[in-house]
Amino acid sequence: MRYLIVGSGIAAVGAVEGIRRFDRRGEITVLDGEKRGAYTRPLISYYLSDPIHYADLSFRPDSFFRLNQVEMIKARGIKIDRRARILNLDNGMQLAYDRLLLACGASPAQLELSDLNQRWVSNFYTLEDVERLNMNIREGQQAVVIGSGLIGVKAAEALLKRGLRVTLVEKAQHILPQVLSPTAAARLGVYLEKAGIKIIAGDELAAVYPQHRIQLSSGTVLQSDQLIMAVGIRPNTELAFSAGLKVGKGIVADSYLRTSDEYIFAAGDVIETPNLITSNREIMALLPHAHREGYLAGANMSGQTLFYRGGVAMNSVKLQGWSLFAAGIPKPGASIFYWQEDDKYLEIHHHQNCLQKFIAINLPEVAGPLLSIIETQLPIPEKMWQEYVECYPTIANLPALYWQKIWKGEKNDSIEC
Amino acid sequence: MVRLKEGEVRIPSGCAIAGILNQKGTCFSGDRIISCIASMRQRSNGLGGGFAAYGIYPQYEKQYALHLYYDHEKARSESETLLNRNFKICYAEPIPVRKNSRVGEAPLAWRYFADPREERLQEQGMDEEEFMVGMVMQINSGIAGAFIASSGHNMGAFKGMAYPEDIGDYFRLDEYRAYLWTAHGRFPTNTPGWWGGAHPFTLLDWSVVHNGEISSYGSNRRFLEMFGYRCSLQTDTEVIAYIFDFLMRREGLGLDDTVKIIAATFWEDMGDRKLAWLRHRYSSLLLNGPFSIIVATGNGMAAVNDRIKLRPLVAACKDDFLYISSEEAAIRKVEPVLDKLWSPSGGEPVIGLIDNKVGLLEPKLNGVFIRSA
Amino acid sequence: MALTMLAPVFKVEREESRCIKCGVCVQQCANEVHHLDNGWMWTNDEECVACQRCVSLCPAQALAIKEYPLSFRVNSHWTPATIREIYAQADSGGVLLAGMGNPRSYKSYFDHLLLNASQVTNPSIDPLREPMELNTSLGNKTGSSELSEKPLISLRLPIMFSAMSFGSVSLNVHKSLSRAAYAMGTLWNTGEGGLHPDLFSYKDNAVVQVASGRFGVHPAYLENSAVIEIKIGQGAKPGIGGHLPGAKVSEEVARTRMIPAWSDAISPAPHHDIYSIEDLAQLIETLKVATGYKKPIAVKVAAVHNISAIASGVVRAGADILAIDGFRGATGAAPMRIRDHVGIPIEIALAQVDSRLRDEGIRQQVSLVAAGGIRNSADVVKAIALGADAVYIATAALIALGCHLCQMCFTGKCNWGIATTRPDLSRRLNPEVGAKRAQNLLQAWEHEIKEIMGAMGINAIDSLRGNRLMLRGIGLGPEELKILGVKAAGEEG
Amino acid sequence: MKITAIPDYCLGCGLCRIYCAAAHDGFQGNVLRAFKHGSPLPRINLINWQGLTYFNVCRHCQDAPCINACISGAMQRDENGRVYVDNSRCVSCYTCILVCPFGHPQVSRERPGILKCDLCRESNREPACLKHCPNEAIIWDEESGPTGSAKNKVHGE
Repeated sequence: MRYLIVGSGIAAVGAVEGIRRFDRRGEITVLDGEKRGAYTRPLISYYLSDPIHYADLSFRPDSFFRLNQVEMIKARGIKIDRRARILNLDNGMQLAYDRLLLACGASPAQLELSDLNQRWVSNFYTLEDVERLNMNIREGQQAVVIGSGLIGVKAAEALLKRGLRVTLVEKAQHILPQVLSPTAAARLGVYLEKAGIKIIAGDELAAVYPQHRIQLSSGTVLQSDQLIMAVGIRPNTELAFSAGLKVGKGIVADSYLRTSDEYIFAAGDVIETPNLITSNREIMALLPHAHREGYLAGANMSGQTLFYRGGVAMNSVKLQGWSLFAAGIPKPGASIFYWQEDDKYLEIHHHQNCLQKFIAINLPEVAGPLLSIIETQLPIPEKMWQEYVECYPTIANLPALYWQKIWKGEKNDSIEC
Repeated sequence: MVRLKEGEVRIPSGCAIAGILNQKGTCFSGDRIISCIASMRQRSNGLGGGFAAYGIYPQYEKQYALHLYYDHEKARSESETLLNRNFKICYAEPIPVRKNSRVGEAPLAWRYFADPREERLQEQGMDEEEFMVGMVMQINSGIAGAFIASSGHNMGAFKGMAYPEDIGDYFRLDEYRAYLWTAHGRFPTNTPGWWGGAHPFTLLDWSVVHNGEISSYGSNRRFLEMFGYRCSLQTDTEVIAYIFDFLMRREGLGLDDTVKIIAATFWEDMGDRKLAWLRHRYSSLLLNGPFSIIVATGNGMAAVNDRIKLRPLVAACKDDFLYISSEEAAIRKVEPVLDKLWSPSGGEPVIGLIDNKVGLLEPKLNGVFIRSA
Repeated sequence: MALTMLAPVFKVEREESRCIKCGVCVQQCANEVHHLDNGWMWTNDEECVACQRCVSLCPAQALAIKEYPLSFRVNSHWTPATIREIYAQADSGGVLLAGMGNPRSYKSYFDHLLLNASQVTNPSIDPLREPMELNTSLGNKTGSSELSEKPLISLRLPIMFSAMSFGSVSLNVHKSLSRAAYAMGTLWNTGEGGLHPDLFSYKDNAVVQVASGRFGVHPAYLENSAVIEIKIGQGAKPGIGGHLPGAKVSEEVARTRMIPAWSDAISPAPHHDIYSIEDLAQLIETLKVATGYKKPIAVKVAAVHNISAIASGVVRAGADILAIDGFRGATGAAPMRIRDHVGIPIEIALAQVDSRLRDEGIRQQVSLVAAGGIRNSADVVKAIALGADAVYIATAALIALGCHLCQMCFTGKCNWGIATTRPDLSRRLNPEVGAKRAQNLLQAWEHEIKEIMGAMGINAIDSLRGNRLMLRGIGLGPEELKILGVKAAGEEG
Repeated sequence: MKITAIPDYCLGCGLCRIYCAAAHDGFQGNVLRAFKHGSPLPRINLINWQGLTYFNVCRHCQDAPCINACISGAMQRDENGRVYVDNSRCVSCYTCILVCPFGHPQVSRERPGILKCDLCRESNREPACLKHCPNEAIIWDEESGPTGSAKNKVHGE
């Protein structure tokens, strides 16, 4: 069996692990389009904040691909001949495959603005972006970060650490709109402002002028030595689209990570991931999902039939010393329970007997169990959450039903992790 | 120095034993057994020697032949009063002896050929043998200075405090003819000044010569005492004689069962339900500690080692003769060329019977562990 | 209530420089001696019973328990203990309760008996090279052939676990002992608390007790046993019944005993169907009939002054096994005065009974089991040489399981998870561990007994039984020597 | 490879936590040194539930979500199947904490990185908790062989 994997990120690593779990002998070829070799994208903000300390951005040890007998080819795929099962590469090579995995990832989304093409305007997505920034930034400069998703806030933090004055601009009414609730965002906002990050919410970039000036929709004009664009991502679906595969917002893959071509699979940021809670398909560019999708796709390419139910949005980020954990999506009509003490904060959204979303700030111990409760949609009566936030929300105080599931599961080994 | 008598103190000892049997019942002189036991002189220390001879009194075959030792005349008159009350004495005489300078101070030795008085048996409601056992116990423990050396039919024990060959000479055993001889040379670790302590130990037709020390003496003795045996001599050998009497006469067990009681099969090898039962029931009669013994009775002899063979024992055959001895050299001394010679394993008896002679030594054997000719 | 005059008996000493305030002592003490308030550790010494649980578990070795330094003026008649007892009775107006066995300093005859060994004239035996048999059979051995054999129980070694009822001890104790008994080829004893269904699988190693309260006695109980034991009395409290406080009668205990939960379980002093020896004979016969004459029937009596006559009667009443419990036998709860002042030592009783039964010629009809204060393998050997067929151990077994002899069994707050039915406490005895420890104890004693026998030149325990020549008395008077049937050290023979 | 505790015999005494804490961070099992001169953290949680105490510790899952979710490759599995964290690579994103359904990894108080059970791999000895459990309630879980990932069962298959 010849496996061909387009992309060398987390999904590809997962795919190699998935394939090798079931097939020790098949030939695996990975196309690595990165100039610098495979690395893990979330680490770039750490690289920016401390380039020496975080020089190693690899996800697996260097020997990983070698030990798994993977052939690495530095090239990008440009065209798929589905009938002949051949992939044409940008270096002119043609590779035949039995199973093809599209794990081409995503690229930063772009605003429809002119004049973005300036030296002081950069994306914050690849190692190249960050290396360029690293050379350009100077202590004391004014930086404006457009977009306060995870990429935006981590970029803001890194720049702050490097001694820049940072302004964070968010289109929505509060920062981290996908992750936090207004209440939680407000708490975090106050904290970040205190730490030195200026936050402008409910406003967006309207125009970019030369001489390091930008204007926001509200009319505010800001001085900006560095403008960082972090307004989201866009799956790299071109290859799939040109091959005639079904593509929505991302590549459409079924529950076995198979595209509309039975020999072609897709995984990672490039696909539409089913949301476990809503069953909607959406772009969920999250590292744990990418690995899982890659792993299952790899396993299925090797002949297994492992079912992928999808995932929920989840985030964990440490920001200026605060740890934020959040998962799930808010649902209208949900009951919301709050708990806070000092800098600790917990918010629980409960709807129809199930946990829908939680936000935990500086309360790490409960994050894992709460995510697991959301993912498994474990029915827990609302009353229990009420009691939970009324007493001190520790891991030990979690609703008994959760522990029951854990301990009972342990006995018959149905839940290992 | 106060010389302690046997019975007043328990004396451990090492020993030599020997036995010669003619399986056709042909009688032969005591010369051979004396020569045999004399060759194992190093195994004795001059503090005890003795012989049992079967077939020596054909003229009084039906009577009990009582050998008595007296320390003094008073003991004799007391004993004879008692004997006369209980027995019809056919004949009585001092046992003839030959002066031997190596035999020290000797007790008076008498022999009586006697039948128990019928009226006494009826009075006591006992059979003859039970009555005899009672008499032996009574005299041995009741009359000071008197001791019954043997009390069987057509047999006698000759024993004393000297090397066995000197005892043999003293009692003029070269002049007796028997079909079965056993002998004993003793190495006690004390100086008991009394002839009764020497081997063989006898009861009725049983005689026992024994090399060894029975560590289970206390248990064995207390068990036997429950059945009326009085172990007045405090010696292991006495207990062995009583055990044979108890198991084979009173309990009616065969020789194989008896051997399997005194030298029991280890539990881990116990396959047989009957053997297990014997062990359960008679566990207190297990003879524990090192021993080799020769038990003789009117129709043969049996020799057995303790179950882990802590003492020497060899057996040999030549024509009609069965030889048993502590050492091979002693057998070779009297019979240089043998048909067969072997060293029995621990707990494995050697049994020699006289053809066509009925007696207590009734093996009831399955032939597996009998290894005589 | 007015001031109590009872001062604490023990003092908990905490070395502050070692204490790490981990709270293990707080969590472990069922008597609530230790407290941790906002980083401050303090103790309530009054409640301390010196069970040593906290000392054993303290990871910093910061704790020590000492006698409370309370000095009364020296008075050898009115000792501090005597005074305290009076205070306690003046406080409560009640009978003083006590647990475990008689702690007073009566003479221990085991300690005045010495064992024999072989030298030169017969060889000692090396138990590592030669077989060494401790196999023991219990029951009536007077059957006339193997076909008429009476039911006998074979043990791998002559040590059994004595009666301790479920309720007085935790189920985990029973689980530990039953597993150890199974592993070692010996018996354990249910006591009078019934047999928990979980333990039916250990029936071939179980002695089930029929006691005056008849708790838990039903056909399956009698069937699931190796031996049935009628308990007349126990060494710690001859002539006294039992009382398991309602607080210890958990649902499980109640089900096993067939009584209502949380109600007191009272065992009457006598069996109300045994008012004389012939009644005992009837009960023995009844139990034999009920179990098809397939099981030996044991009778357990406490060692009292006329024990030999009682023993003779019990044997003639048909008992196959007679267990005699000496005055050092232990209990979960007994009136202190009874525990400390009633009965006679097992060594004396055993010697007396063995001799008496032999004199009467009925020793073969019965196996004698000695109980009450057997502390080590030398005690076992001495008991067997005095005439026992086997011994029962209970206190030693509990100590193996962790008991520290605090003697407060009756409170139900045993910190070692032994004498309690509280689930949080009984959990502290993992039967896996308990079984292993109890088994280790038996194994160790087995090895030691073999060594001792080997030294004596004996390779079967049968030859030690009643072999009093293997014993010599030391520091005993002529009367005591006579009763024990042993010679004095230095006496020959 | 994992350890577990039998709830029926867990006393809840917490000695496992104490010895765990002392076994790591260079204290080499010396409880006094650890607690008197440091503020060691255990990698074990004891959860009281329905009168029983449960021993909540890393399962060293076959298909460990923490390894798969780790953004920096700090979470790794060694040749014996033990999941451990290489804190020199950890960037404290705490994704492992988020994805562990048992809430096992903890934030390290002293320095960046996380704390998790590594079965005492550094000392190369028997896990300290297992060794010191006074009731032998903590045992190696022999049965949990490579049975695949429950995440598969939960999310896939």
